Amino acid sequence: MDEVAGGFGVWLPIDISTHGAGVDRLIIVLHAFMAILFVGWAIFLVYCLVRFRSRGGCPARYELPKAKPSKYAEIAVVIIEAFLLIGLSMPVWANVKNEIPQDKEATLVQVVAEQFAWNFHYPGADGLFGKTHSKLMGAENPAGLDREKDPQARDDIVTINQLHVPVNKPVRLQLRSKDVIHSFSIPVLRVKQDVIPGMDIPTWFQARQTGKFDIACAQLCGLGHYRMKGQITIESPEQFQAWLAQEAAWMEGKDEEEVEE
Amino acid sequence: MAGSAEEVRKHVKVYLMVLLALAVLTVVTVGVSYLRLPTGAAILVALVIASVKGSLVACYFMHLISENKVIYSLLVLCFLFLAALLLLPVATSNHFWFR
Amino acid sequence: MSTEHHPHPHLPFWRRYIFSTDHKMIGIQYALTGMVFLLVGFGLIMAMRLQLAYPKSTFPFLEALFGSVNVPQGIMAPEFYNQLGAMHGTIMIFLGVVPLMVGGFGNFVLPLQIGAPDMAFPRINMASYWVYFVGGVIMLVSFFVPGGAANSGWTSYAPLSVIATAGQTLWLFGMVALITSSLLGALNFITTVIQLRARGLTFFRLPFFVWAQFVTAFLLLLAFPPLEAAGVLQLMDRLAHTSFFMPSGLVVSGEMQEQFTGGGNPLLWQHLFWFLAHPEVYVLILPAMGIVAEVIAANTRKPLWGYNWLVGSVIFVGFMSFIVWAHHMYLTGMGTTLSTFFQATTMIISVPSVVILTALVLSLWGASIRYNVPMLFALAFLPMFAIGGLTGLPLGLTASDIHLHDTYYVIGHFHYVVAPGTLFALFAGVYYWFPKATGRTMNPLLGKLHFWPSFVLMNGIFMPMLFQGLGGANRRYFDPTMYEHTLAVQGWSVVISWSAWLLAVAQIPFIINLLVSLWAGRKVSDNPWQATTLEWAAPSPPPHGNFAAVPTVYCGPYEYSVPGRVSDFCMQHVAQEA
Amino acid sequence: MSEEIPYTVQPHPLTGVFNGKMGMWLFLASEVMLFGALFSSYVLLRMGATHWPSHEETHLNVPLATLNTIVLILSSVTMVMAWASLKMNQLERFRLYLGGTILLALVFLVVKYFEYSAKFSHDIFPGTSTFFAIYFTLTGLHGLHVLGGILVNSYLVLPGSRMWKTEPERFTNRIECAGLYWHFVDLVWIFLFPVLYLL
Repeated sequence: MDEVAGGFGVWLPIDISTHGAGVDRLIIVLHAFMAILFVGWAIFLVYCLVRFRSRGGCPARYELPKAKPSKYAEIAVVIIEAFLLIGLSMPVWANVKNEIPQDKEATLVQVVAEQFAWNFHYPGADGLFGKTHSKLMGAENPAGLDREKDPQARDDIVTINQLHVPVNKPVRLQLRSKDVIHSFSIPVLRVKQDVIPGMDIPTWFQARQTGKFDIACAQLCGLGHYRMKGQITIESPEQFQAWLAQEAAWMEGKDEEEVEE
Repeated sequence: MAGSAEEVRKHVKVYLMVLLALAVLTVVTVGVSYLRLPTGAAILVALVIASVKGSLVACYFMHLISENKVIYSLLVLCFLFLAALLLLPVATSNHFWFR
Repeated sequence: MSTEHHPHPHLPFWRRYIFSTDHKMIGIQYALTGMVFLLVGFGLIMAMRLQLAYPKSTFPFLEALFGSVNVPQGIMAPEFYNQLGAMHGTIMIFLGVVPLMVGGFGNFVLPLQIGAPDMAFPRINMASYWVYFVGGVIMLVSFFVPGGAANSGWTSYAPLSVIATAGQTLWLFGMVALITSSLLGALNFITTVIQLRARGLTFFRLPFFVWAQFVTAFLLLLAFPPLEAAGVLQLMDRLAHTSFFMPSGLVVSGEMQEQFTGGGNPLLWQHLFWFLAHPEVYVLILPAMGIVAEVIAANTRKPLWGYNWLVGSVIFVGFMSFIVWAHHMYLTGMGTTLSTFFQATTMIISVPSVVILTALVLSLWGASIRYNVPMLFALAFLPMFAIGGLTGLPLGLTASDIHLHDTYYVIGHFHYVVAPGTLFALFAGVYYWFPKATGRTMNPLLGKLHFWPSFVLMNGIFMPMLFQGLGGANRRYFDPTMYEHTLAVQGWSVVISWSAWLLAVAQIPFIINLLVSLWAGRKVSDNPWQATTLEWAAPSPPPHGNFAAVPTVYCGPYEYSVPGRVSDFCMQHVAQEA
Repeated sequence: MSEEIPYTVQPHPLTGVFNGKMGMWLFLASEVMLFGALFSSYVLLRMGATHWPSHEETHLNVPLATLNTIVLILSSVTMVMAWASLKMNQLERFRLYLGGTILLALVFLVVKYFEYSAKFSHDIFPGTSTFFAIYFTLTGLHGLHVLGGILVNSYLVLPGSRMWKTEPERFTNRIECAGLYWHFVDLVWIFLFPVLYLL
């Protein structure tokens, strides 16, 4: 058998997003709370198991313990859960869901998921997205753009599995699916959002570091679910602009080629 | 629930009256549908009439009007869960941008 | 079966053992069929674990086993992996655990515990088993149709499931059969508990197991029909090309899906599915708690702590389980209002679980604990269920769910609840009630040989899954080595797989014990555990009609070590002098 | 041995119902959830739809459906009368009424057949639109329930009624349970009719 070198990680991957700290804080606090609860409870359990084992001349007691401490413990659990919910979970969720950056301040990308690839659709120089048409979608035209008739679509940039974003700037993604449910996930950015056909779901993040990272699909989407892999390149705003220009030039080159043919 | 044959005879009259009421309500609900009320009002009227008709069937034909407590409790339970089930359309209303 | 007491002495073989209407025989049929399906489901996951531990390797023996269509050149096809995954879940839940828990233990024990001669509707009971059997056959047959079995996960999310291969249609038909079977069973259980309790057996003298089954039956009765509705709708989508779950403008592999007019909603399936499937989780766990409570009470020799709290909690859990379903759907684009509601209900439903667990542990205080095999399994249930419950918290809160959703953390969490949780309770139940069913006891040494390795290996399987999940490793991946974050925790996969295979080995003593004890087990009295509830008042094995004389109940279910009595247990049907 | 299951015929002294009735009501509760789920799906899909056809657009035959409603209501009345006849010890009248129920149910299905075939002949199928998907699914499922009722009632009117001679009370109970089911089928239609045909 060919061994695959695999690690034995036990904790969260690195976090390079601005909102991820809130997610991680909740996970850390929760696990500390769970550990304390479980260890305390387990000590009591083991103590009971040893002390109250069946022994000759020591019958069981019919009376039940008053168990005031357990009542206090239960009340404490309720209070802590309420705190976790209101204090730690809801603010992060509200931040993720309600403070979606507006068009002007964010880099906008439309994500079109399909079996088994991520298509990234940038508005191009005019800053406007061309209309997408289901009928035009195909291998050559994954986003279904009508570059001939739609002026807004002409300069749009579409890449497959390659997402480039600037660092330290909010990025807003509009998630759509062509076929089945997918889930757009970038673990290091603490981003995960289902992509549901028929819906247009926004998600956003702001990266704190440059680098190349994996994009994964987190919802079973068919036989190629495991290899629906994309790559996010987080780079400086200058590099990002240069990449956009390069993509635009390449698109133009492709168009000219078609004309020559 | 009816016990003796005497009581049952009285019931028969009630059944015929319920039949009459159901027939009238059916005609009414069809008639109202031709009035072209605004959608909201039309739904309300139709569902109210249907509920009245349904209650008549349940109360008299299914004898719910004189049923035992255990059946009532079962139905109350069932309707609680039905209420949860009817929350379902509401549960999608809070989703983002449905096309 | 011992030879002295046949359940129906005057009936021919096929009426006695195959188309029997006796609740005990139906219970045993359910239990045995359920166990076979548990083994099948376990077999599927062992093949999957091979792929997960050694994703780049070839396994010619798998090809020999599953055929070259599914495992070409010794390499598992990803679509076959998905079939295994979907069917593992389906078989374990709907064909293994629920039939064993409710159909098996419920049928066998419940009428005995309430002092009834049989279930209220014996023939419906028989129908329930046979409809279940047909459902199981349909599920197994689906492996052999073109394209194989269902491969869209046990959750069968649309649109994937709607455009899936023919196996999905059989899956839906199988589910309709299983749902029908559960409905027939549930209405039978409820009627039996309400109508056939022995004289003096008031609701608050019922053993906790009966309460758990009673609430479970309501969950089955009222939560399954919405899934049946969803199944009908999905069948319509697949067979009549309606668009209940299909939105407009779908393009699959570059092809417009013209046959669907669109206008449907994929989330409708999820809502209907989880409306069933969350109560279903409690269907899996409540009867397990019931068994554990029975075993603990008998082996601590003292009353359960907080009987009223236990009963109240079970009822409360039952109610709440109907309004938490959307916590499985936080990432479907849900806004803050709705998610707050479902987070709150999820936190609330954790409270009665804490109460039940606390009550069971407090029951140990001041006890005289007998460490026999059923007690070992029942005690192991407690910490395992505690881990399962606690790990539910990060998944029930939206912010942490962003990172943990659809990762191995989820798998670890619910398996802690149902595998070392529910399954251990099942084993406890088998060892505990085996003497009642056969008049013989299972071998305690083999039992301990079964318990200790199982206990260690279960944790060897599921604890690393929690680590993998924290690392962000996605579930349902055919090849877990493709991503940086999955590779970082891939080492655990090997540990998990070996634990799983060894766990299979650890079940051998159990299977031997079960089969050999049928004929060679030590013969025991009618009440070998010196327990108080009514099933122990019947002969072992109980004859048709169960009790020699209709029992009357005089006291609560757990009157152990009552001060001033000679014996340390007072059976419910024995009148005590004032 | 106490092999007899108690309360199969006589009502339980505390709950006041016999087992069969309890079972039937539980079954109906699950049916409420089944049709409730479908109704809920209907509301959800209608709320999400950009356009919902009015009953002029769907060309459903309202007079025919009204007739069917009346037919089903009548069959409910004959059903309850069949039970009442048994209570008054009149087996022949019982047969007449239950036969009437079956006949009316058959009329309902025949009318349904004409409704369906009219749609099919205009190339309207369940896949045509969301409305027709719901229309065919709901009426089809209801139709299956009607069919089930016909089968049960047919058994009870002829071979099943032999029980009247040996156990009259038990037989009357059976008719009561069959009636509960039948009235429920009627009740479902009472809701389906306005929802599908009038709104």
